[in-house]
Amino acid sequence: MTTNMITPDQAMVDGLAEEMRRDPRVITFGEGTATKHYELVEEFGRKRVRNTPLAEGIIAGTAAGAAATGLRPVVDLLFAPFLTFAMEELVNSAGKLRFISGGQFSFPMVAIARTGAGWAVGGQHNHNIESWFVHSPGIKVVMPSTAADFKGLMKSAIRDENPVMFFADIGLLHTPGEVPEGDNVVPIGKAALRREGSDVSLISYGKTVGKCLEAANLLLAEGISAEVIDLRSLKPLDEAGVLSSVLKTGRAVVVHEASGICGVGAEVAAIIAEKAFSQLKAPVVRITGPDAPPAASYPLEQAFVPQPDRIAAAARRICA
Amino acid sequence: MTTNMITPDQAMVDGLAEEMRRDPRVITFGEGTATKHYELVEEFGRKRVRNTPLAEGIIAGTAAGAAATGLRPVVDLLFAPFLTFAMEELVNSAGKLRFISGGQFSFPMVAIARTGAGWAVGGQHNHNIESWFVHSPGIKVVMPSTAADFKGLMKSAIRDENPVMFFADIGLLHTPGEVPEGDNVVPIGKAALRREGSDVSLISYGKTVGKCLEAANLLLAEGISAEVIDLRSLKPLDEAGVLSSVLKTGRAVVVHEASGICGVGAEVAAIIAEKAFSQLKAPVVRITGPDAPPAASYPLEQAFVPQPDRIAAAARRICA
Amino acid sequence: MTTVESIVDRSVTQKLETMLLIRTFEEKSAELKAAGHSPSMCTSVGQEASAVGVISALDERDLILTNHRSAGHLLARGADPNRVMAEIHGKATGYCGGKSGSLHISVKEIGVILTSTIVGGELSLATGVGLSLQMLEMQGIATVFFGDGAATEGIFHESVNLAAVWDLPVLYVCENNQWQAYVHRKETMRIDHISEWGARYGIRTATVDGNDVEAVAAAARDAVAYIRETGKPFLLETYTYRLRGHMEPDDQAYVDKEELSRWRSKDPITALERKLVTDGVLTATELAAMKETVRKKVEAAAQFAITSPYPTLDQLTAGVYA
Amino acid sequence: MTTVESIVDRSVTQKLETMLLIRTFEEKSAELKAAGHSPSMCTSVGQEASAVGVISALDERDLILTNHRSAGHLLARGADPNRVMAEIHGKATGYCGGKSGSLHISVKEIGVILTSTIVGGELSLATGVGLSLQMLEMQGIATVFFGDGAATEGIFHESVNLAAVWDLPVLYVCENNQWQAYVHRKETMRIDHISEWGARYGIRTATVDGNDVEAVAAAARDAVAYIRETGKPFLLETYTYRLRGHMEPDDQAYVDKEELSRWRSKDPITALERKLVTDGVLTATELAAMKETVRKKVEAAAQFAITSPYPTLDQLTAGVYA
Ligand SMILES: Cc1ncc(C[n+]2csc(CCOP(=O)(O)OP(=O)(O)O)c2C)c(N)n1
Ligand SMILES: Cc1ncc(C[n+]2csc(CCOP(=O)(O)OP(=O)(O)O)c2C)c(N)n1
Ligand SMILES: [Mg+2]
Ligand SMILES: [Mg+2]
Repeated sequence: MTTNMITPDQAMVDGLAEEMRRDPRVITFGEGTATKHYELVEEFGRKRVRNTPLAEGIIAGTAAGAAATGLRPVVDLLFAPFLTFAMEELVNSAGKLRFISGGQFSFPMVAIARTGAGWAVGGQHNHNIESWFVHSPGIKVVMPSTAADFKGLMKSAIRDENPVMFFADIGLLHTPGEVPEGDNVVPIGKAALRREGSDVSLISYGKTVGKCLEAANLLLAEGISAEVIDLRSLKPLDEAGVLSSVLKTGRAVVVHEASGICGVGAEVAAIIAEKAFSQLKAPVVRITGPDAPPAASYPLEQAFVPQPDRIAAAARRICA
Repeated sequence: MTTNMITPDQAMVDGLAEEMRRDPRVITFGEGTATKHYELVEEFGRKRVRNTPLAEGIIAGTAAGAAATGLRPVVDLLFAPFLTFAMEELVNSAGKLRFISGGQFSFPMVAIARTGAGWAVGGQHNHNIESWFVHSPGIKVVMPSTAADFKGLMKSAIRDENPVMFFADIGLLHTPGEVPEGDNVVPIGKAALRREGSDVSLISYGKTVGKCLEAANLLLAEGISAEVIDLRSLKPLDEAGVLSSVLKTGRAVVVHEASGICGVGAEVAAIIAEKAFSQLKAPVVRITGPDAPPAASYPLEQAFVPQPDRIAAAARRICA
Repeated sequence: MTTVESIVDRSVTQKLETMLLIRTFEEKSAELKAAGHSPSMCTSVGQEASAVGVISALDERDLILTNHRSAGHLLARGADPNRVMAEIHGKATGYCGGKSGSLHISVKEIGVILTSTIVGGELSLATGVGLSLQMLEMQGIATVFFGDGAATEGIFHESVNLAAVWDLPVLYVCENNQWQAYVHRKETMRIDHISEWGARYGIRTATVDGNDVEAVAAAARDAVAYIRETGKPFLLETYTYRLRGHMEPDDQAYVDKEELSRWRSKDPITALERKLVTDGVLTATELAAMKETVRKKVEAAAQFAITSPYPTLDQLTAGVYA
Repeated sequence: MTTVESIVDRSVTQKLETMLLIRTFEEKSAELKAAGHSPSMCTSVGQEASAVGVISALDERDLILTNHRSAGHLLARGADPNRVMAEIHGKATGYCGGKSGSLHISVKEIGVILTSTIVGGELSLATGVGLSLQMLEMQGIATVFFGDGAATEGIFHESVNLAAVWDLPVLYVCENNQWQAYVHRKETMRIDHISEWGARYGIRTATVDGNDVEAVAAAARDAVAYIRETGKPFLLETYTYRLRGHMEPDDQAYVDKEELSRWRSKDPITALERKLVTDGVLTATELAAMKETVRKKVEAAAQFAITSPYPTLDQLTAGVYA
């Protein structure tokens, strides 16, 4: 398979463009979508690629209403904290009205939001709230860590019959990575084994997958063999994938940038504590962002993110 | 201490009224507040007790702006799903602007929301999203289970210098309970031991505390001694209280009505799995509402809530 | 499948019969609630002319979005009273299998879709429905019913503005019934007519006496014709009054007695009955027969709802995901 | 403590100097960003007359809320350029200890409070500030700066409506700069003036040439006088243009060249300089000296920011809770 070096930012757009080519019902809109992706306007026209007023609530609501009546909207809500203006539409409408209506409607739509350290613009542009959506019924949630997955998960998300929240880690967006050519669809609900190991499972998603891989290198030098699991789909969560790794290693460090309390890592740790209990050789440890807004200041923003040394230290502790 | 039998619904209002008497900066407003609590209007006047337009965002935002500039607002946002219209103001402003501004402002305010099974009006009035706020920095979260705590936590919440989310379980609101007379303040951050036991800890909050107490009775008949912990404050979470119980019993069942995935129970289970690991005799089990919107239909609504038999069965399983 | 055309007779006597059906149905619901048969629900007593008038102007291809106060819209569109009543009771035979209950009943087969009980929820979805109608060239228009209270939510501003900017075929129908649960409209805005707000988005608007079914029907026909011709949105305000309380039961102790009795005297049903009998369109006997027909339908619906089974427990998580 | 009165000189030459300070400061910021010294930030180049004109009409007791495009408001109110620049650079010496960065700088000691970079965030908080001013009888008024884009957020509707209903002493200042990040205002609304939206809430409004500092100041003084007298809100629209891009760097490739050059020719600073020199208020030498003073201040601020330390790592979680 041929691969190209593409940024995740571009990979998302490529995935979207391919799906728009494939299915005329796919449309996209957002605050600046038509300006920033003028190439899409040129290919698909101003009806399918639109700028919107500055109003996240109605952008999400319009997507939900359109999804239920025959279109497949992809909306860009820019930064995760702006989702706070669209929670009603995403959670109460897109997430619940399928069930509440007794299955009369479906909501095949995708909402994109950027999040995480990388821009040093502070806590109202950077807030990792993916766990809110994981906690909410009827919604799927993905958060890729590789350029290939940005594209492949975007394609799956667009084809899914359910609303999918697509979280894009800002820190990853502009570093090119390998993307296979062609119709490469990455299934939602399947974790990726990024590195095999036998002593401890490092389970993560988003930019901290890379930090785990670095930590695994540090650990290897000390004779500790770490496995790295990239969840990439946060809902559905690949419980079987997580458990099979932990059943093998007997130890788990769960890592993410989002605050720990009630984060996705809490869920992963709780699943492991319940379902792999008898195989566990050590406590399940979480290494996460603190319970604080991320500061804009560059060193503080970076320190917010779990770094390889912290992850390695945690693994070392439970492997001792 | 003299006690009176008072409904939690009334206990909240009594707590509010006492604080309004104590501190002229305390004001209250919401959609129908002045109509429904006309006695407060009569005592404190129309300036301190207000009806509002139907607009949760500005209700919460006004509370935040007022809190930062000298008032202590208590706002009633009615039902938890309506909070989706106020997430920006609660999370990005009240929760974060203290930190972001370098500590220049504080947000002493309380936002009330009802939640949980009890009215059979379906998934857009009943959605237990307390974990969203527990996950968000700068906010405190309480959810009482007794009439006395409804009053005592309301008083603490109003005196707190931070924004406090006050979740009121609809299923409890109209059953009178004992409330001590006088200025009874229940501290935020302290769990309550509702029943002592030695074999297993049942850890819960809201209406499922009562279900745990019933389960404990069922278990007693079989010779299993269950301890029941009522978290009542979800943030800060009384980690020491939880751990001291589990270190004693060696077993934990975490119970709540909210959906399990990324719920408060996931956090509690993860804490136990990490910090009480060596003392644990069995997996930490969660018994929670399903990952679905609650249906309106009465039997389905009731079945959504963890019932004593399910809780007892889980405890039995891990005590076997 | 029930079709809309098979149900919607647009004659004035049919309109009266539908209004009577709504009134009788809702009073029965309230009675059943009081007797402990169902959870609490909202009625639209006093607002029947608005529902029937607007919906009489729509075609089969049009789609309707409504809210917590929906029984009138559903019945006017031809929904089966049995299944609406069963849904209010949370029964498996209800349109949503009992999952909705009274507050978010949708009936896709007759084009009543995406009902939300979040005040403003319907407004947030209507633009999307309008977009589908526009892009998929489905011809129909999206009609969204909302209250004066919903107009104070920010999403009203966002919705109407987007429909205006994108020229979406949406008929915004504001049922200005003077109340927002327990708050009088006048406590929430400095204007009297939601159409004043509508006009500021650069769209056409009108306000009509919401208690006069023929006036409502005429205004709605004009609005619908305009939307079909131009593809642009229109905001129609039906000025009316909520004669019963917000949610059952409600003693209306907080309601100004004088205001209430003034509006009671403008009851849209009594007014129309009187007119049709006076004008000789309907004899007193025919009217009595009509009422009896309606009463029987509603009794049957009540029986159907009461005797229907609740959903089975496997429905707890069925249909969350597609 | 810096006081407002010690800083705010309301003469026209002082206004020019402040406008020059803002322009020079922001161009320097952009330059430092381009050189990799700081993260990205927004400038208000072209809008200086709006900031300076409005703020010149305020007193020490008044409170100001602003947004992502705030350097002008901060400097016009007398904030220390060193500390603003340091904050943009995320340094410990910044007004928020580096936690804010450029986007949410508040300076409580001069009454610039609760800055939010969520578009509409400032609008949601302003009513609460107005409520405190009203209830605590603090005399001042709350002045909130927001963009034309913020006016399309639902919270604009909710905020102005509540201020109108509760008679809150809030001066809403919409800086209508024709752009909303990468979207032209005309793509987002069917009207030209945000004051048209303001008026429908039953409050007083005005639109003023936002590039004429004396006109803005006069309009703001009238608005402020009205608010002080009545306690009621007022919406003032300053019609202007964003001459640089949205956020640094921005090549403005998406901007209509003709429109941009038309507005460039209306640059508020060149116009005022020309006028003051022509009218003999200022000599060319005095103007040059003024520019030099400003340049030095800005250079000093840049040095201060660059050489200031970053916050220590204990600040990662300090001050989240009171
Ligand atoms: C977002 C939201 N806030 C509050 C409520 C509670 N509530 C239900 S109906 C209602 C009043 C609605 O008033 P209006 O929009 O005028 O409609 P009406 O009930 O008068 O038909 C309220 C406050 C809700 N369902 N959703
Ligand atoms: C809720 C929200 N949506 C989007 C953004 C991203 N954003 C920042 S500034 C801006 C444009 C704002 O336009 P306007 O309100 O006119 O203010 P201006 O920048 O023109 O001063 C956008 C879209 C944001 N910060 N917050
Ligand atoms: Mg109403
Ligand atoms: Mg603008």
